[in-house]
Amino acid sequence: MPLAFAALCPIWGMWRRKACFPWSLLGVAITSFLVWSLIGKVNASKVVAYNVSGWRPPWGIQIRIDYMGLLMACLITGVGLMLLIYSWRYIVSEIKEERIPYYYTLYLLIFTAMLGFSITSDLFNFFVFMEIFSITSYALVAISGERMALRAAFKYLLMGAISSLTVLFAIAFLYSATGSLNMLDISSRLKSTAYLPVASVALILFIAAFAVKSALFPVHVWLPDAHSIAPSPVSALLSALVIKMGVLGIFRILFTVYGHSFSGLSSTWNSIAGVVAWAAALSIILGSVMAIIQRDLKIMIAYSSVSQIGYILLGITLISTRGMAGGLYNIVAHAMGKACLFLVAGIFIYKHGLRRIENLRGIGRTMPVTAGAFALAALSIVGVPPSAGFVAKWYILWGCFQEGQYAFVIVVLLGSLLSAVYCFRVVYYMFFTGAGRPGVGLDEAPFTMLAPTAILSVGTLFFGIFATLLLPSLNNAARVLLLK
Amino acid sequence: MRKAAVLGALLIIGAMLLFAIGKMPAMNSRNAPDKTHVIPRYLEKGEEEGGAKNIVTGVILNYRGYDTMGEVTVIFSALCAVVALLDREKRGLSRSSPDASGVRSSVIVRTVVRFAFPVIVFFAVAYMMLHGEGSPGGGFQGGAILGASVIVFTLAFGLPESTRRMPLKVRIPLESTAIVGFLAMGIIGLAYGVNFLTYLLPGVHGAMAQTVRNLMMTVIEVGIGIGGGVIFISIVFAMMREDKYELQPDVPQP
Amino acid sequence: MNFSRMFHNLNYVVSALLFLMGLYTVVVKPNLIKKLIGLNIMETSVFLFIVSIGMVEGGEAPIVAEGVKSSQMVNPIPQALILTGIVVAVSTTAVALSLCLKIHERYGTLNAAEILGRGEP
Amino acid sequence: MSKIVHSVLPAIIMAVPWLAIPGAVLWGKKRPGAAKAVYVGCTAATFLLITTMYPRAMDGVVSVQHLVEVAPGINLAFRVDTLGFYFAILLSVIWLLTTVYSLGYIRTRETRYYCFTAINLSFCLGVAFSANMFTLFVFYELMSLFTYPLIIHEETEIARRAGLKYLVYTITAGAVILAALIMQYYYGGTLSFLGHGTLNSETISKPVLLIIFSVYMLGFGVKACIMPLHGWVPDAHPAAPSPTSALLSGVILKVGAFGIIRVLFDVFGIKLLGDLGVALPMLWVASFTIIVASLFAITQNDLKRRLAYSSVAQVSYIILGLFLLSPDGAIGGLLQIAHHAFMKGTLFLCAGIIIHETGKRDIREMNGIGSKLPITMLAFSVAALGMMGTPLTCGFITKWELGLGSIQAHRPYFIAVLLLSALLNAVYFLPIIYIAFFKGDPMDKLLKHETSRTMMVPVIIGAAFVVILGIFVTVPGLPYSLVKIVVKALF
Repeated sequence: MPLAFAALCPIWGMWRRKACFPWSLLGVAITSFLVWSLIGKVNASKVVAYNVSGWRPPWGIQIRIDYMGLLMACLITGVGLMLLIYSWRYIVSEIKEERIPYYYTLYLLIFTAMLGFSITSDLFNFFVFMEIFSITSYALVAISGERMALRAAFKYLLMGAISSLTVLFAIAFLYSATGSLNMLDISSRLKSTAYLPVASVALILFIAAFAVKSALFPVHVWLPDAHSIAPSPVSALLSALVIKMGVLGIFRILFTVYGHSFSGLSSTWNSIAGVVAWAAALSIILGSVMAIIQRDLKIMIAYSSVSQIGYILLGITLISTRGMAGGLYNIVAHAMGKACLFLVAGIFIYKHGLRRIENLRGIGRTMPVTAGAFALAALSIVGVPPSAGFVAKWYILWGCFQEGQYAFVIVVLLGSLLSAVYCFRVVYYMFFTGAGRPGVGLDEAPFTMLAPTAILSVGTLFFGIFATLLLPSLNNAARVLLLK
Repeated sequence: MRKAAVLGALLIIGAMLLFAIGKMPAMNSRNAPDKTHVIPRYLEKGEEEGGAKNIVTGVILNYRGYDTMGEVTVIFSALCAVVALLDREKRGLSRSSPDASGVRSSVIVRTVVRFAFPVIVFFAVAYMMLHGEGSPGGGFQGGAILGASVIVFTLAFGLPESTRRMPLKVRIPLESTAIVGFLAMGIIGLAYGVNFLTYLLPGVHGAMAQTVRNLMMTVIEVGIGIGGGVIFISIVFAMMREDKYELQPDVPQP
Repeated sequence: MNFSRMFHNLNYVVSALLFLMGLYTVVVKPNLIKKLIGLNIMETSVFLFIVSIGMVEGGEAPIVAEGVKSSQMVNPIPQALILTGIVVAVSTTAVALSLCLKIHERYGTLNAAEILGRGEP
Repeated sequence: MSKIVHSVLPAIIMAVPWLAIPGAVLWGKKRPGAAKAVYVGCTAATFLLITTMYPRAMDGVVSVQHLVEVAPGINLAFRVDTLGFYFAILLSVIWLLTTVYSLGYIRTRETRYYCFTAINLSFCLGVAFSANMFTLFVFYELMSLFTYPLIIHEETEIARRAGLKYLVYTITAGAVILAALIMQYYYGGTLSFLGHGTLNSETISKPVLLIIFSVYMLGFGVKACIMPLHGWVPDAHPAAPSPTSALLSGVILKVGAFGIIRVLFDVFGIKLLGDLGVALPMLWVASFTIIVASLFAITQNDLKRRLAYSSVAQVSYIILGLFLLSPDGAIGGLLQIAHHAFMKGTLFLCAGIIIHETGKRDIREMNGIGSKLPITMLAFSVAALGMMGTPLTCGFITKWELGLGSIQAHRPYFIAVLLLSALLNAVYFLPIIYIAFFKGDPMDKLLKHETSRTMMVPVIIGAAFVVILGIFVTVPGLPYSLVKIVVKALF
């Protein structure tokens, strides 16, 4: 159990100093190592719990690492480490020098907050961590000080703050109905509560609020601005991890707090899950369509996130074991693939200042590794076998069949066709147009930028072929959650 | 049109909220779930377990200490965010003009502030922070008052004067005292083999244990107070600096 | 809807109305500062709501003292929560205000419509 | 049942073509000779390695190799039965011919061409070796995607258009196959090939089976260019460089047909298909394709477009033969895979030589070309005669078996389709031969010269095969013997 805390402990210590690169790298690396050392423990005992301050829940706050939390934590540490290494050389080019220490500080804070968010089992603690990563991400979006960045950050801040307050409001409702803040305790008390209407309104508020955070279709408007204008490692961080926190929020509320089959709430629950599923389906289609019509590479990638989040939420809200496993798997696939895409976009900006897709003509010849990484990650986003994205889609489709939701089958397939269109367009410009400029040899990015990009893209392939590493656990987790 | 749409949406949300409120437990009721579930233990054993007469303090620092740690992190993040956006003032004094607004506050204001300032600080530190465990108050409240005192001072005497009195190299270490305090106390417990943020040392019992706990909690309270206060001050300084920067218009005003 | 219950729960109703007012302000007002004020109204309404939850009839402050029985004390948890909540609100406001400062410096205006209009450099 | 042995050979064979990539990338610019040597060497090595599996295939032994479990119940695995071997050996031969040919033909962007051709060989072999529908789908999709760079090799506007069309068709088809795959797995519970159908008509309702079947046909039909889905073929073939056209026509279209074969034999099984009553509609669709595509071919004046439409028609012979659901029909259909590959491969390679040497693509401009390129045009004529079904060529054997099959299936009226098709073939091939040899005003009589030897040899070998397969039909080791074993196991 102390390990669970130890996972957090060093980070707290890290960021108070002047956070220069090696220091934060050390912090993130130690944390990552500790988190990974937990994997075996969680596998052995399903859940690792740790009572902060030594009080048992519901009196104290409990840290509770279940499969979902562990998955997110591993993802955060893994991808976070890569992005940090990438930042080292990149960030110098987009941020004023005196702000760089604050960049690293904010980076560590957001990293910490996401970790805390994924492993806490206390609702209010959940809110506090959510606020930390929200505030830091507003700042990270605006950190370059560009006009557009400020505007995007403000928009993001307004929507984010409203959603945070809604979460707080919902927590208050739940607290008044149950008198507890611990998720599991609330869950057990909700079963016998006399205040079901209050709880169901709270559920609606929760879902609406987290839908904003995860950029679900009608409330995704902040995402394309914020994700495309931020410095590239930040875009990658936001797209790969921060919006997943919204997904995690929806997941926690739907499953950990409210549970699948409450007698009194099941109709509300089901209709809300249905609404989320349809919103997710719309996200898939509209996100892809919007991505297709973009000319700016980063905005395109950002819209692609909207559609990919749709896949994840669709999978989760299908209420079938396979679909949920697929949704969870897409979290992994999308985190790695999308981080890689943004990093590649960052490399283009860093080396050539290129943002527009048409300007990437023939870049595959001078930067084969970068462009190759993009192609590989794009294949995963599209869902071509054998990539991680394919496994995810396979399971989501399977879930659709399990539940007899044939409309969603079409949505998923159509979505992957549309994503093929926008991904392929970029690959086409990179590799198959523009005669090789004579005399131009290889012109790659620095190693510290190239390596994380390449690792992430190979990761998408690795998790496509060796999906058995994760899938049985995910299937188990899904089964446990749905049979409850 | 737009307003109408917004109003319509608000009406729906409002109806939903009112519906929920209509079904909520009656206010002031002693039988509402929140008064019967977790609370009795806090209220009955709060002093003994939580280590503070003021049970709110006990809850904040002890039962829900982890939250509070998150909370100091939030405000630290805010500081980082603000200075990352606004560019922190440079070390030392670079500005020649004593008061950019060109208007000095009146003698009365300055005299009053000069007298009131130490009193406010004393109130903040001695009463709010150190005494927080037994009466209304606590670290954050003390920190807020502390910050306010310096802000008042700044308003009266100008930013350069304040930054001279509280230079950056003093503030930077102080800003992190809150978190450091928490961490240090937490790790002490951890090192002795109990859970993080447990203010008890194994092998120490009875009155001695109470003393140890009170000591540790006081350290945290003061840490939060000073840290929080200084963070407020730094945020305000950063913003004021920016204000002045803006008065030299390099951007055409509309 | 049970109006007498609602009247009894007047604090809740008021906080819900404040919440909506704040939301309206945030969405409709063009001025960024006014939007922030709306946000703060929302925040305050939620705090009012949470503190009201903890209230009991004839309650005392939850401080252990002579002559105060534990059953008479109000619920301390909401108070602890809003303490945190206030800090969070302050932090958000601080960040938002500094964003406003930068926006004003860069765009020369705080009017949302104008800022959107000048989006493209 | 057949014996089963474990063997890593398929995996090794698949790995061999990849060895060409470092050679091509490292030496592509500086030492083109070395790059070419590595490239051809790898292809030849692949071919030789496949031949070592011949004894097993003849004994009906199945080699199995499990690679990796992607997800519970879903494996990447290899399983080489006689059918897989037949397909693999065929495609490696065709590949070897076009590889040698391409050394002389491809003059630009060699590195990319070599790399992607080699990778495609590997993926095609993967399709042939796959042990279950999932593996087949994975390699099928990869092959489809990696064919794209070959099609747009020239990077002209036409090639890009064709490439785009190809991609749209093929990716959509991929999604459709995926849907079918999921349905099969969800309803049938397994994706493995066991030598007989795995879908069970007792547990799965008939409409569901019908849906699965038609979705599969829609998906694979794009690659196998069944008529309404053939749209990409006439654009892609002319746009691609000729060795690629030969590959497309000779192998890659067959991969689609191979998918259909697997669906037919290993997913549904002959009996179940017979019960479902889908054979007859498929026969009509195939017949329709044969006739209409031949008519289209007549109207084309671009040589390669005409050949492409001819391919559309000829691939449907395979479908026709298979869905007769009779042993002789199946023999005919499976033989057609090999026979058409040699015939059409030769034709496209000849067309490549014509384009390469004279720059002419329009048939009407080819007056007297036979006197300029006598050997090429001779080979062309042999292959064309084969297409018409002239006796002593392999085309005749196919048509003969198909005819037997339709009688066996009590559907003799499909013989009429075959005859009509032969007639149409004659209508669109004979004029070319006529124009080439007998139409007066031979151009550039003095400049009688053939092309380089690397391009000549594959063409001659191909033409020789057309005749050999037509005469020495039953020699062991040639397609007929292999097909016989396959069909015997099935019926």
